[in-house]
Amino acid sequence: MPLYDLSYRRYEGPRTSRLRRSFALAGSAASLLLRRRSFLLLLAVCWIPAVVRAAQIYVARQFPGAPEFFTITPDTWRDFLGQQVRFLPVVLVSLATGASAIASDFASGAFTIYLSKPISRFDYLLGKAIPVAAAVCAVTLAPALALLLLHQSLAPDFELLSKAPWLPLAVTAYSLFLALYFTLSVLAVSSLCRSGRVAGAGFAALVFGSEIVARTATSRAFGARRFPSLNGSAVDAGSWFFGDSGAVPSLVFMILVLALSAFVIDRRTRSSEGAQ
Amino acid sequence: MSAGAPIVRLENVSRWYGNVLGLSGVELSFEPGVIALLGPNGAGKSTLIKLVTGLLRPSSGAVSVFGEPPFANPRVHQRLGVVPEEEELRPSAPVKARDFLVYLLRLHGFPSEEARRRAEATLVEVGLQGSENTRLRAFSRGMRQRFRLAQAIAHDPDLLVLDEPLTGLDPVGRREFIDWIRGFGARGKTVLVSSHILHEVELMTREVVLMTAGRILASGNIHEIRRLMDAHPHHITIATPTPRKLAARILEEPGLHSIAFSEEAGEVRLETREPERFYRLLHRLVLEENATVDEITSPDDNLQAVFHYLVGP
Amino acid sequence: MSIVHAQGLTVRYGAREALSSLDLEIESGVTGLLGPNGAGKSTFLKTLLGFLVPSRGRIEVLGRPVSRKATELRRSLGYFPERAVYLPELNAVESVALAGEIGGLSRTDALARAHEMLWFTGLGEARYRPVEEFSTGMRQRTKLAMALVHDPDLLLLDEPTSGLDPSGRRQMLDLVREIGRRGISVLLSTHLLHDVEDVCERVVLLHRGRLVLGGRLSELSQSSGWVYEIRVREDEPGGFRRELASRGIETAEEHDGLLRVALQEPSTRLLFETAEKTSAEIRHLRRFEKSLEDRFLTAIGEGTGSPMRAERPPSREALRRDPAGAREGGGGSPTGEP
Amino acid sequence: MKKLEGATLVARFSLGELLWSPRTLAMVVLAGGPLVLALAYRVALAFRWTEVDGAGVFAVLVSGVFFPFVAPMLSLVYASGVVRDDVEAGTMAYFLTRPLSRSTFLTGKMLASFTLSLALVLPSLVLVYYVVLSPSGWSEIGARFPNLARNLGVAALGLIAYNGIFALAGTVLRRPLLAGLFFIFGWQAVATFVPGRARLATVAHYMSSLSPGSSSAGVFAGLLGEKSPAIASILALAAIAGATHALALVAFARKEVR
Repeated sequence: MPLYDLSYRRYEGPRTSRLRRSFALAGSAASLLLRRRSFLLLLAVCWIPAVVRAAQIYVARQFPGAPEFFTITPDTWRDFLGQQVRFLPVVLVSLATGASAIASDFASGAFTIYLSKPISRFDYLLGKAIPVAAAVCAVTLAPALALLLLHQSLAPDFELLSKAPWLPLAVTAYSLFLALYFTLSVLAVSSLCRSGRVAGAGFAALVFGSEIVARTATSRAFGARRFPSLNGSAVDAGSWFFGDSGAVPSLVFMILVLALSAFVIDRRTRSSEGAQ
Repeated sequence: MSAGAPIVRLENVSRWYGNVLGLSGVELSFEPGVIALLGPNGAGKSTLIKLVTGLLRPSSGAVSVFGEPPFANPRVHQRLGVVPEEEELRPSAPVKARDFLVYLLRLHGFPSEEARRRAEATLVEVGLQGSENTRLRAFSRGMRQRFRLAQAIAHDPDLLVLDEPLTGLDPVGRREFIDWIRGFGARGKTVLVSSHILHEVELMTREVVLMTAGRILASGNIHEIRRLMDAHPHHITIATPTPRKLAARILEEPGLHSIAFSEEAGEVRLETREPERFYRLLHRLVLEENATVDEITSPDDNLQAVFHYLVGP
Repeated sequence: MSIVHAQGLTVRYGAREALSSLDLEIESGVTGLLGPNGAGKSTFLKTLLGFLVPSRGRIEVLGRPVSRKATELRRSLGYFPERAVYLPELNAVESVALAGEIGGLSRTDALARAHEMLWFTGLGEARYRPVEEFSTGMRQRTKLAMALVHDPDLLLLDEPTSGLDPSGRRQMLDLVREIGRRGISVLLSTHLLHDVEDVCERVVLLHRGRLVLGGRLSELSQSSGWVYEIRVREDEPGGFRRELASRGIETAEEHDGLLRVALQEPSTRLLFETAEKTSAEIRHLRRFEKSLEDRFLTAIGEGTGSPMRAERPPSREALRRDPAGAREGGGGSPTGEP
Repeated sequence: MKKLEGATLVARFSLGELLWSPRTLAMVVLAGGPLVLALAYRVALAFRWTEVDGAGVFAVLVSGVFFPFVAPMLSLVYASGVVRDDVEAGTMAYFLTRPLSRSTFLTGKMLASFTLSLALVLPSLVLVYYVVLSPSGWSEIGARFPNLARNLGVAALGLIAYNGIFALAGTVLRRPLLAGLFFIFGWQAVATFVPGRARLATVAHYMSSLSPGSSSAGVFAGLLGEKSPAIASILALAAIAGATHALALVAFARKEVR
């Protein structure tokens, strides 16, 4: 019977690709989130509007004589997605998933550990972004597509889709754009802080603050027709994906925010590389 | 301070953090000089230090420093210098090293001119000359450690309490500060210093307090403590060209616990319960029987061994 | 075999040169990386990892050039940073397994190795506890497991024994020795020279961004002359030393009653005779070897280089100022708050 | 050292620390926000997009932006850090082992946070006032000066109350920032909307009761129905400020800072 050596052993097995390593990072963050009961509760609450919409679709389909309020048009999906932003589900899930993503890695020094491994800065950021984007999609894309399926299974014909064949595409594109926008902006705030709580507070203050400013600017006293805000523009820009070119200014504002966020993240993670 | 009263006294002091034990029934008092506080991690050293520096209050019992309870007591703090446990010293604002030290000195009541003079002199003392205008945030670990020492000594306290003061310092800095601490103690001041690096503690002082699990295991002179530990026979190693012959002569010695020799290594290793007697024999062997002894070493008679025996491996 | 090869390596922080035209060759095995504060040790490690970009010069690790883009090179490196780091919210196994996955191991392999590494570093019992609750010693072990899990060929250790108590320190050094035996090269950066003497085969000493000393440890610490370290127990302190002086033997006092004695011949009998005459007893006698500390101090210009230096290098004179004068001197003495 | 001298020493140093800390940039943006809006109003006026006069705009900005948002946020960010900032920077142990009473130290810290929030809010108010009213000419600026003065007074009184509340939170709680955000956006927003006495437990209510010419715009519009009498409001704010500052001092004197 041999005596086995239980001390340090060299590893001769296969190595995985870089992309798999990013996914490992994302998977770890995701499993931590899904373990948290409060996060699951938040997701459930964020699905309540979808349930209401489902009821609306059901009524509209089962009772053709229902009031106009129940009518289903492509704009129903635009409004649904817009409401998910306006009434905060999207903001809340991005906060819950993204606020501490980079900040706590700076504070705990995990950032140094990750970068000392064979992944690049981009791989790291990808791993951090995936859970946030996935969470945003979980409260936008997923319910919206589910509603589309529900509608189709209840509808007697393909009237809606033949009138607007681009609808699934528009829903997907708008949702993904929202995911990108909120992911990058919350990660940018996170990368500016050294604590998840401060980052969360900062992001919330940005959202509320820009909202207050925008409301004041559009109030009777100022008479501005439009004023960009973090959330308001994201709601407004939805129209563009559903074929209204009037929403271009909002879209431009969002792209500016995206560019600024990307710049901030790049600067912060670059300078922290050596300083840690 | 009144004559004869100890600088620091702990009377039956216990300290709990919720359910977690910090200190339990500690009786201790310090006279001027350098006292080293030793023990494994979690032994209660930092708790004791925080009690003495007035950052914590005892759960029961009484702590007195210069005859007064130290918690939030300006009269005690006036004469106290501390290197606290927190290693981080990173003000969020870009404060310069000199300005921060001047501020701390002014809190001691020094007028601004004098505070400035002292701050600059002290920064030079600790080897930070040229970095006076550097922001504290930008300090490397070694520089930060020097600054931590500077702020503790700048007001020339009567009692210095140092929690791991040498961490992060390079060998030159370590050597200088060990010398400085010894010199400070020799001036009649009191230093309470905790450290894990035992051979450095040996260079500072022979007075130690050994702690474990929130209790005092032993306190006093290290050689005295070793002598009291009868349960552990003294290990002694003799280097000699004639190990077999020497071993044969020692064999009859009463008190001898075990003996081994190696012709190859040219040494005799033995354990004895009566070291005094053995040393006398060894001298006789050299002088009267012409035995050659090249080296006498006792790995036992140092802090490392005492620590090992008392605290465990 | 050379594992690190630097040529004319210059790294700057702003205007300050942390490494200036460093030429350095590090052989495989366990090597101590020494130097005073600010010598450039941490900078050197960060440059090896590609965190810092040299402004001039070349550096090769394991035969491959380092650059910011050399991501795959880091698969062969394990890094143990100086500061306390952990992966937030994860327990020990999860932390080490994640480190392994990012290091390029598949999920199952990473998990298996994580358990293996935690047993190896002695954290077996605690591996399902959150790292945030760990003591300093346990955190250091977790860090080591995270640095090792993807099986690097070169392990970079930055102050691995910092904050550890004596037994924790010994265990950490045992692990380093064991890792070295398994064919992993180790670069150990530390201020504790005793640690280096314990586990390293070679040392390199940096000072002001340059190499000032390097080589095998055994070659660096050599005896010189018939110098002995001796401790005596005597009833009348100083008598032994005076008697030696009267016999023309030079002595110097170290700390804690330890004397350094330069004999003119190899025999130690003279010492015993002196002891007999002054009714002293020799308790410790040892051929003096130049310690690593002496070599260190000499190399950076702080030591005297002589084994018989009368005193340790003078500390900064100002440290011994007169305190009483200083307080009154500047006018205005501080008063306690009423 | 005299208490007063010690407190001013701490306040002076802390003021410098706060002023140069990274968050000040964000706070300047925050305090400057209304100014940007005021400039936007001038642009709108120049292009004749708006008919509303400067006084109305000033009232909107004060009751819609300054009082409900800028003032409490500034106070929160600075005052909630009176204890935690030093704990997190690792500097607390260095201060607490100095011969200076705890109350003196905290008094200085609170003085610094109050001074800084005041120094950001009041000038911003004055500038906004000038920018929106200058098109109406100097006589109008002069005529409405009592209005500005009163708003400045209300802002100062409100800030000192907020300062006490958030300093107390910072001394007692581990996460003062979250609690403070909840207080501002949760409790105050809700309590001022619902009928009943809940609004009496907010600072915003008394501030808007005291503020002259509140307009119906702004987030806290629901409040306008019932105002508290001026004297009662002043007394209430003073009581809040006094009680919270005193409680913070008492709590800190016994606190073990780890």
